[in-house]
Amino acid sequence: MSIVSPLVQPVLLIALPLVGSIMAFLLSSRRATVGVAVVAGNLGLVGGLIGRLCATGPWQHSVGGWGAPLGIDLYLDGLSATMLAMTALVSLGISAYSAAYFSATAARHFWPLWLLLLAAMNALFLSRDLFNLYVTLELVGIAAVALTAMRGQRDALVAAMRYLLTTLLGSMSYLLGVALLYHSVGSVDMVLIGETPVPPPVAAAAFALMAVGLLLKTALFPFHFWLPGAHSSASAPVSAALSALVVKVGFYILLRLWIEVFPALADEIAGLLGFLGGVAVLWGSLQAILQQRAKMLVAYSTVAQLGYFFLALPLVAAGGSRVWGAIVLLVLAHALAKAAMFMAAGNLLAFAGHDRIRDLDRVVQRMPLTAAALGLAGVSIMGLPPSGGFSGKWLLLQASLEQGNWPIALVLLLGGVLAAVYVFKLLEHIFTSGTPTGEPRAVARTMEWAPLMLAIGAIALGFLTTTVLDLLAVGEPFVPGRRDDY
Amino acid sequence: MTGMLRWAFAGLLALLAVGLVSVVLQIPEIGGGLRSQVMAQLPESGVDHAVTAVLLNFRGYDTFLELVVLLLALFGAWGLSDSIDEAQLDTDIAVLTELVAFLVPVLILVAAYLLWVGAYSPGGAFQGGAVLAGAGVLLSLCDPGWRSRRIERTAELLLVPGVLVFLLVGLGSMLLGGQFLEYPKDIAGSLILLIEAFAMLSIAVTLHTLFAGTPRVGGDR
Amino acid sequence: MTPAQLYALVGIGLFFVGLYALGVRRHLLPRILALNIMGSGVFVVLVALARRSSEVDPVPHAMVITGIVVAVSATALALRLMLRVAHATGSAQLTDTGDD
Amino acid sequence: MIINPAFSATLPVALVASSLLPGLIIFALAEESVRLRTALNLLGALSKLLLVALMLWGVYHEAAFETRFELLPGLPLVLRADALSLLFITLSAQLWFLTTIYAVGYLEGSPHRSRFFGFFSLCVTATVGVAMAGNLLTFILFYEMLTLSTYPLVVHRGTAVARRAGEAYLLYTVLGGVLLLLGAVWLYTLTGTLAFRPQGVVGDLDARHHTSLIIIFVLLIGGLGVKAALLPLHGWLPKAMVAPAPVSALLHAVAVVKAGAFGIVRVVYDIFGIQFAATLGVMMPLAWLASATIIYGSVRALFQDDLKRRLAYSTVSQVSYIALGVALVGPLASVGGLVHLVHQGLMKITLFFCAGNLAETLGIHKISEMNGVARRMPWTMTAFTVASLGMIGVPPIAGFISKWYLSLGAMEVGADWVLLVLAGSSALNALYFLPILYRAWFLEPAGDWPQERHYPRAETSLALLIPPVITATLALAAGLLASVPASPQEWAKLVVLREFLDP
Amino acid sequence: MIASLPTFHWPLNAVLLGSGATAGPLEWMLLGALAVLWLVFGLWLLRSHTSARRGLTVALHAIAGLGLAAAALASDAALFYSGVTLAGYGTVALLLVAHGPGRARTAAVQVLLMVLGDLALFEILVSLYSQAFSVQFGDLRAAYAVKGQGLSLISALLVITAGSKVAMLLLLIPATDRLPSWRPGAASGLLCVALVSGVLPMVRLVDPLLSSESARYSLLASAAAAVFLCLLSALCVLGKSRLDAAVRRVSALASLSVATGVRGLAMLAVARRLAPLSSALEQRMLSWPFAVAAAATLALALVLAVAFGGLPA
Repeated sequence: MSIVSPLVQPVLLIALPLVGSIMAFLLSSRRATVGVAVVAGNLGLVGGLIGRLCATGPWQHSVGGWGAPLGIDLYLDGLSATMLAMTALVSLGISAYSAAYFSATAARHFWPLWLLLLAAMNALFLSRDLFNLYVTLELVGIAAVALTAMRGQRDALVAAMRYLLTTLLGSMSYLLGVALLYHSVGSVDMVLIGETPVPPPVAAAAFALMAVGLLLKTALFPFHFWLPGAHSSASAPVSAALSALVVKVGFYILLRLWIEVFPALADEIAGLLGFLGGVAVLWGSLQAILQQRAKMLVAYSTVAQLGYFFLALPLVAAGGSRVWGAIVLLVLAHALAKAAMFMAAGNLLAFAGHDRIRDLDRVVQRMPLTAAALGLAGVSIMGLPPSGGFSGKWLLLQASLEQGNWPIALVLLLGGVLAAVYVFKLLEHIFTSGTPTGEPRAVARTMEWAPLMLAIGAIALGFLTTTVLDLLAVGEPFVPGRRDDY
Repeated sequence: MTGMLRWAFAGLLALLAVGLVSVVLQIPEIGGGLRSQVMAQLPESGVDHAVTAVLLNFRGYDTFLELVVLLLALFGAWGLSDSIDEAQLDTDIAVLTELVAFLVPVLILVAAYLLWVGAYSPGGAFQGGAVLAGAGVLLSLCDPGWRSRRIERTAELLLVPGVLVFLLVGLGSMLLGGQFLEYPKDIAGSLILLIEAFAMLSIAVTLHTLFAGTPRVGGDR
Repeated sequence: MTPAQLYALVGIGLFFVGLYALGVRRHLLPRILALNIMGSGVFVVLVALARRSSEVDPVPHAMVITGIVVAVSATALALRLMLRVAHATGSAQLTDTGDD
Repeated sequence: MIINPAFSATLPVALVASSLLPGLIIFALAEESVRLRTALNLLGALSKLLLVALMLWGVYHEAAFETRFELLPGLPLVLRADALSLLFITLSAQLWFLTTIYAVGYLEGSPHRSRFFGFFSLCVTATVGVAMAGNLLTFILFYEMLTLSTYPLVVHRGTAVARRAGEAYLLYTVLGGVLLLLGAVWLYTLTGTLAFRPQGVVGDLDARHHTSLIIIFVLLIGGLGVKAALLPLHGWLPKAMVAPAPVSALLHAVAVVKAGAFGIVRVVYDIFGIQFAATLGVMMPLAWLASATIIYGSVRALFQDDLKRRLAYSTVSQVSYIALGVALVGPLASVGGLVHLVHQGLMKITLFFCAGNLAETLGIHKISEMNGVARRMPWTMTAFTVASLGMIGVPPIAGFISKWYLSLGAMEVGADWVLLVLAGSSALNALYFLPILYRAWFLEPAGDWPQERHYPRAETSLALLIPPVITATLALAAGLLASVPASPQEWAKLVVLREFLDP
Repeated sequence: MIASLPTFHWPLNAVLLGSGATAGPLEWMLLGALAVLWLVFGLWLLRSHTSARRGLTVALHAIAGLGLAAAALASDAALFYSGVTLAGYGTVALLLVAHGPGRARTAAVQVLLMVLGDLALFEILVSLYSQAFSVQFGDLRAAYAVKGQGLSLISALLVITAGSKVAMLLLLIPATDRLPSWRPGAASGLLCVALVSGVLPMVRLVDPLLSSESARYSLLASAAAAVFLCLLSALCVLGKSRLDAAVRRVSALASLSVATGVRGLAMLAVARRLAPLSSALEQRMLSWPFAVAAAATLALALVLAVAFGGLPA
């Protein structure tokens, strides 16, 4: 640890955005500048951390110097580093976009909340303490709701309200689970709990409560009811953040619980979750195909894509860390691609003043960059090569065939086809020849480049697959029971 | 939801409840959880009251984030603040005015006491802050002048110190070679008091702003 | 069954009462309150079980205090949001029922 | 032969880049900058030709060109140049060059040209990638890239018809892609490799896998058959003819259809190994399917009055010659199939160029409008005549060589019924091509043309006239000089030699 | 002295499937005959109609002539087949130019016959090649000797080839009174085609002297086939009303033309067969007058054919 500069500290991932948010709150101008600078700094930090991680392996920070079980441990391994990197990258794109997107008044409200959300997510990915995770979950949830409601339109407010009720309900259920666990183990540190024997019924109940809570936040079918409304009615960058990052948070915790705390239990419900995931893929895709508004389509596509993460769970028991790797790949690919898609859709909306797919002909072909972003992001969503989406799907398909699990394989493929249908339902309007009508509003260049860059990232991920998998393997996050290596 | 469904829902929940109850009864006895460790480390913590020690030292990180949540809620409310017309209150009620004139100083005293006593027995920043906020709410209810821009501008400056001081202390302790929020043993107590003091102020102002008034803060001058 | 456990059961009861109300009520204010009740239930469970043995475990108390602050903040935002919804839609209810 | 390894590793990449980079730059160009765009296009095309020549020379002397990049764990992205891939690359490189010239002339002054040429270059990039793919993963990667980069060209006109055609194209190709993906992954789970190797990679699997291997074969061929327009999967091809003429040329001769056929060859030769595939008993059904497609396509073509539509159905028929040649397990038949890969390309691109010329210059789209058109456009119609006679199999035009070897191959393996199929299709070809020639040459023009445009220098603009003349000449040369070294025929023989006779 | 005519051999390895051309006495004579007929054809074409399409006419005439020459000289199947098809398509095209659209149906049937013949020929060559693995006529002939004994498929195909080509010629007859004045030229053109692509294959493949049983039988059979095909074609071309008339002419002309072919070829055959016996004999036999006589017979046969065929019904 001595070899790396002391400046590269995980805590700074929380401190920096927090300070930035407070500055954005107190400043009377230049909020965007501060915001972008802070997010860029955040990305730099994450880069440094990853470098250190690869150099010195996984790495722990006991806040207050007490250490578990008394204190709280921050823990950084390949998995958390990957999630942090994802957050940093996507949020940089979103920030660049937002800098041009928001009016001065809206920016006043946006930046503090947004930077705080970033801090919260960083804190969450670093934490290994179940109760601390509850606090960070609440932070993320409240920030997300506030950002959704910020737009102030009727639909946004209603959606935000439903979102808030749902996420609070989820937190309560999660917290009750934590309570049961604490009182039967005497610690809220994941690892300790994982190592301590818990009476099966208690463990089951606790896991069920926590899982339900997290699934509510992750909007797995049939808990997706709140998602399309919220994600489609929020303002574009917020939608991007919600769809790309916020929903992943719950899944990340679930994943950690799965591996660290309840491996045995989890494999028993894997079948159920896999089934729900499959339904989510098909149902979400069909809904997306039926939508008439671009943002709604993209939102339902999120429902479908989230399904993939769960669809693959039945494979992990036998497939082990390779399947986990594939799932995380899909998470990353979806984050990049979906953020790009929502921002591109936002451009259409800003450009045309509406996002009715039917009438988009005259719009898209005059925004080549946005069109390109849509296209490239679509490639990854459809799971066509080369893209992160493809790599993930390939690995999953491989695992499912090796295990002879045909239903999963078929859902994977079918989902790809349906995705192609709804993606091209949007894309085919790029090529229709229409004469410009009405007076379109100009869209800032950064608002066109930001999504394009993220989309390119989603494609590039296809070429970085092995790199990502290697990073992910640092500290063997997917092997329960390894702990002694830091 | 129709009646039928309600009954079904209720029945389902009842079932779940029973199941959960049976689970709770099966939770093993683990001898006071972390009490022994807390007690063992209490002398190191800089305060004498276990809860406060946990709150501000052992799990200080949670408390730090808790302050952030408060701040966040404020930001959120602030983002929603435009165009809600405040209820016009009838403020010239003699009794109320008298009562407030009597209560507010008392409340402030109580708050200060709570903050101080937190180190030895139940109490602390949040309790103090809540009381303080209550005082503020009372004032704003009956004294329109209380909600003048001037006061709000000062209030706004009091929103952030709670978090900032906490953060600075934490980072400072890292500069001194420790971990985040690892107070140097000898000055731990005073640091905690410092943190709590600012926390209390911020909590009070935040709660007050959240519940009693539309925050018109944040650089829109 | 010890008194502590009894309290815990009460907590569970609160949790589910809250959940029922959340599911059944349409108006937002009761729903927000319902969430608070659920929260209180959880807190009761936390604190009650901390008292099972003779000496008290302080950590849950700290957690509860933190939890309360979080809950308070969330409630504050929820109420604020409710006002806006009521202001925008003219009724403090969610237009279309989709949840639970 | 010894060559510098660094060089041998960079050459394939350079080959891909030579069309990729211009394409990407062109996307960024403004609509007006015609000069720069054209320059970039031609630059890319020429450099590609040079590189191909270099590679031909190298491979002919048994040099290896290979580039690897770890794409998925254990599954690298491999670009390799062997005899077979060069057969395809050479064709597409040449035809791309000509098609570019043609397209520049054809699209003069029409909207969205930067977009068009951008995707145009991507399309060829994908084709080169398909040709050089060293394993099935790489193949799939570029195969899908081909789908995506062709779609914008198919719907380029942006009309409702074009959009429907695009939808049909996507529907078929995406489903095909799914089959291909499933087959590939399944294969990988069985063999642990997807590399293309002579005599295949699945031969040593034990017998209990054979049923799954058969299913995999069906999946793969199904996926490839979509682009190769095998019988039940051909529906998109005639619809797609709404696209501009250069695109049809790409679809039918340079890229798409060829990629499918080429893929079939690869799968049969280098995944299953032709002998093993024969022992699996999957080749005869393939041969029947191909034959059915040959006859069906020709019969459908008979009844089309729309010129491009007739040509499209003729493609459906002609491309299956390639599959047929491969499916009749035997060296001579394989030579026939492989050489037809090139010959069909040369002849069919000529036909589409000419059809485009008629449409551009005289506004002629239907055969019934072609009376006496040869008097107005003798050069175009001469090229057309040569190509269509070649399609019929009239020597000394290229088509004859293909049919010659196919028939020989059929006799060699004792599948005499194939002779009937070939004879029948030749007769049908004559039936639907000769009337066109008759109208064009021997009938009096009926009044003036639908929309005639006059060009100062020749019967039509030179950019439109020269490419078909060249391709027609090439088609003639490929037949007449079939036995000169490195002619398509000789090269195909080389491929077959390495496939059948190498250990 | 025809025998003293030099024998050339041009190897054309790069061309087609590695071919070559040989010009020996037989070829020279054949060329001579063809040249005469082709010239007649050409003159007739030029004289016979408007100069509007003269360029096209000349071009086609040259191409088809080239084809004839190639076919006559070819020492391998591929080149031969190329020549045959070129000549065939060229001639039909020329006739179309000459007749104009009015003869579309006749032309169509002729084309059908031609394609049929070409296909049959193609199959013959392919199947022989798959036996001999060489395109040289020498090897193919050997292969035929093996494969083509008795009533084999190949013989049948050979018959069809010859028959269809001859039928193209005969087809002129029933159609004659629709093209009154151009008959001789048209006939001469098609006669070339019939000779080269119908009869020459037999000469090349079966037996240069047409001496063997099978050769003679197949020649007769092809004559029959020609008549049959011709009737068939007549059905396509003519209305029922004039069918019997047509049939009559067809039969007349069929026999006649067959006789023509046989006679001419017989001449050549005799010449060739006796050649090796003794040079002296050969010099006498293959003397100019004899050769002239042969050519004259051909010409006579042509004239007769044309004349009789031309009689109105």
